[in-house]
Amino acid sequence: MADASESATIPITVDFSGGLEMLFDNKRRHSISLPATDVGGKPANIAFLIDHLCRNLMKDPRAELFVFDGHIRPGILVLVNDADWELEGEEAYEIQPRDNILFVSTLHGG
Amino acid sequence: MADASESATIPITVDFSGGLEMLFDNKRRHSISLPATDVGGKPANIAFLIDHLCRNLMKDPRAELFVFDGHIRPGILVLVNDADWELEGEEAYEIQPRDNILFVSTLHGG
Amino acid sequence: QNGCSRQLTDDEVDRYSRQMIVPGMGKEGQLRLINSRVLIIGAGGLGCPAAQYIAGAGIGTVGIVDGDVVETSNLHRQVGHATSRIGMKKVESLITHLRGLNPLPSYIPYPTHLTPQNAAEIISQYDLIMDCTDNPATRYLISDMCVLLGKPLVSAASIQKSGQLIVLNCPPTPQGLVDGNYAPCYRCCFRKPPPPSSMVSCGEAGIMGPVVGMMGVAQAGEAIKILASALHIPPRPLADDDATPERNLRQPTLLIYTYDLESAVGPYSFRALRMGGRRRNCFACGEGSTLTLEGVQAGSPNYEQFCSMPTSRASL
Amino acid sequence: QNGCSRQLTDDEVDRYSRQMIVPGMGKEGQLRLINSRVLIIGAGGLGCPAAQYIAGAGIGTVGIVDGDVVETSNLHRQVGHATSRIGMKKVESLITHLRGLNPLPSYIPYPTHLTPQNAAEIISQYDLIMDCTDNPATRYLISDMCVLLGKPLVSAASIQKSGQLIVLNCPPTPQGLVDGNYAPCYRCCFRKPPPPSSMVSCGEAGIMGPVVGMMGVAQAGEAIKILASALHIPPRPLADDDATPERNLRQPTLLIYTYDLESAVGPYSFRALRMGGRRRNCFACGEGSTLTLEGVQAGSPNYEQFCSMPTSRASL
Ligand SMILES: [Zn+2]
Ligand SMILES: [Zn+2]
Repeated sequence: MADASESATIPITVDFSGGLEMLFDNKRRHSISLPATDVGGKPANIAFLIDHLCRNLMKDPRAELFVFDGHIRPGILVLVNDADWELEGEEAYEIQPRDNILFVSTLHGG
Repeated sequence: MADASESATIPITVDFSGGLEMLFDNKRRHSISLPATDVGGKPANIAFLIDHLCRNLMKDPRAELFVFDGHIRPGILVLVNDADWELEGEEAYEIQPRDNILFVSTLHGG
Repeated sequence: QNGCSRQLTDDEVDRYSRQMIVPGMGKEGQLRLINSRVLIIGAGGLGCPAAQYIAGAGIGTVGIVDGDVVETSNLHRQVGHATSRIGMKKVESLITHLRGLNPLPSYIPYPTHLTPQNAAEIISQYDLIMDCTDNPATRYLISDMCVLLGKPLVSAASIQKSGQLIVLNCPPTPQGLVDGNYAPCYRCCFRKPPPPSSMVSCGEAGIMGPVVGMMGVAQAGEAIKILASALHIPPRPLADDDATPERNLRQPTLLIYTYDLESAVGPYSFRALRMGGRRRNCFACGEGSTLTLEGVQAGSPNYEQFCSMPTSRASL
Repeated sequence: QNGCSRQLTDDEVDRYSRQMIVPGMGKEGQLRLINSRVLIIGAGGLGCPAAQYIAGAGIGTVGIVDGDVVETSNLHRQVGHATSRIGMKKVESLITHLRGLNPLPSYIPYPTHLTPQNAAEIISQYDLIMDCTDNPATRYLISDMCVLLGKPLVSAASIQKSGQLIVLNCPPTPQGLVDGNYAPCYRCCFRKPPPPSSMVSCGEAGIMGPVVGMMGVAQAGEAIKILASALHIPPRPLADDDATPERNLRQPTLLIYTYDLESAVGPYSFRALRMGGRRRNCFACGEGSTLTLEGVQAGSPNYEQFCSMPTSRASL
């Protein structure tokens, strides 16, 4: 039987917009249960979420359209409950239950 | 000292849109503390809220632009947490803490 | 209805290629647009921008209804007209502009106000109706005709710094059916008109051009998606079907837009309000409704009277 | 700047009366518009609808920059052009339409692409800049010039079924000031461009007309409110002022619009995202920035290189 702390998960919604939904089964909203901690036991943060999404949710082989050098690729904004992640601590932000995390691609057409 | 049940209040936000904000100090959003029960001790519902707004929040003498015959005037939609009040029981809906109640005037111009 | 068999001409491919390559549109969507007939009622602040994008997208037949003539005070917001066409019927002026933009559609002018007498004859000839009018009596008339004739309705309104938009009666359901999850009509959502004392026109209360412009463009966007994706065709006629893509048409969203002269676009600029479905006791579409085409033509209900109870005074 | 002393002409009153009576606008707001100079960079899917409402509202001087010519495939969304003007420079074509709508403003055509060499000369002559362009290199160039020349920037973008809008550098603050709550520039919000491999143009990826249309009209709405209410004039120059009406300009909202071909407008069609203020380490506006007009003109930074690192491949 698994240790409670190992199997605990955080319920969140993850949204994709500006074309990124194409990489995730063409669905704009995903309700997921995120492991509460990483393998080292540290609370799940955005960096961990990004890795988790690449491994478990992405349906498209073109991971380079979402991550670059182990980080979110340039030209993608990350929003924590509709606020720029810069206001929340960026990759280090620790995810809370019922958070909404939005990934939106910067557009340039006109 | 007042009885707890008499002085209890419910914190809610009340929004006005489509021109109705003109009757309420030109402010579109009001955070108010609504008495939890009416004088008879019944839980505060939307009918009670409308009466409360007329007595306490309206800055404009033209009450007939908001109420008519003791009810909300025709041509005003009432939304409970962004849903038409018809889905929630109309005047009888019992107000919950942190509810958002929106009054919006139906527009006809074009 | 679909006509997907014919090929697109080279001219059509050239002109519509940028929207045809959008995922979900394709040649099929474009052919559905080309085979569609849209009626725009009102050639003013909503109708002008709506018509530009309807014509641009290649809707095959575009009817436009308006009895007014172009005035100077229209031109800050009615961007399909021109100073040189002041005094001309609005439908002629707007069609002049649309033909310049895209000569391929058929444009049908109705230089008249919509009335209970002419409404059925006009509306029956179209697949989708856009309410771009400016008064409640005409709005209730249009909705009632859409219920009776089974037409989807894209309705918008705007005044001063506010706008509203909703898709109604889509997909259309026969009058009187209520045991199921059906789309509402205008009366289901807006049971009674406001008293005239609380109403003013854009002429009296004023209107910011981009506010009504946003609503008109949004109307075109809703009309184009409905026709391109055939959202107005029930998957199984008369069936009580809850297929996911339509749920939000059967319990539609009322979009409200609030423009603020003192601060930039923000969290409350747009709000999406959840409305109910068809109302059992709706006068027009509900159980046992007595509304008929013959009745409307003969003057029952009386729309003018319904929309003008007490005294008149400008205010909200 | 204000010029509130002169009277409005009868022609102006006649033409602008419907927006002048909107609460908060008035004669003062209208005179501010008439005395304003707006530069629209890009005469395409964003620039066409934006220009219609800018011209309609009576902005006194409207400059338009675009080096392209009108093509058939533009016309489904670029509603200020016409079939008879295919092959004409877009700025000439659009100004033809705008002059027909409203002959009162001065229209200044710049039938050229904006470049690091001509940008300062053009942008310096305007009060407010609208970014209606279609590529990241020009977007970073425009923002840098707006920082250096102290111009508010209304920026929008759109492709396929998505749109974005944000008001930047408003009110403008001198480069390098960071101890205070100042408005961000484009680089503060969008630090690095996406790799070219993840970018495509509207020509390659497609675009729905009403989507880019909504964004263009919304841009006009933001520009008009800024100029009519003088939101771009800091109340006390250089002061660290937190006056309420400006807060949401100094920490602006990024509006995102998502259009869905399969369902009607709904709760997620519009989202308002809170962005940060000026970034201390911003390359353009931050502490110790080395960006200068002379440097830009001499080729530093190299915008083309900045926006084109790895290989090119169409995808998102
Ligand atoms: Zn009904
Ligand atoms: Zn910056």
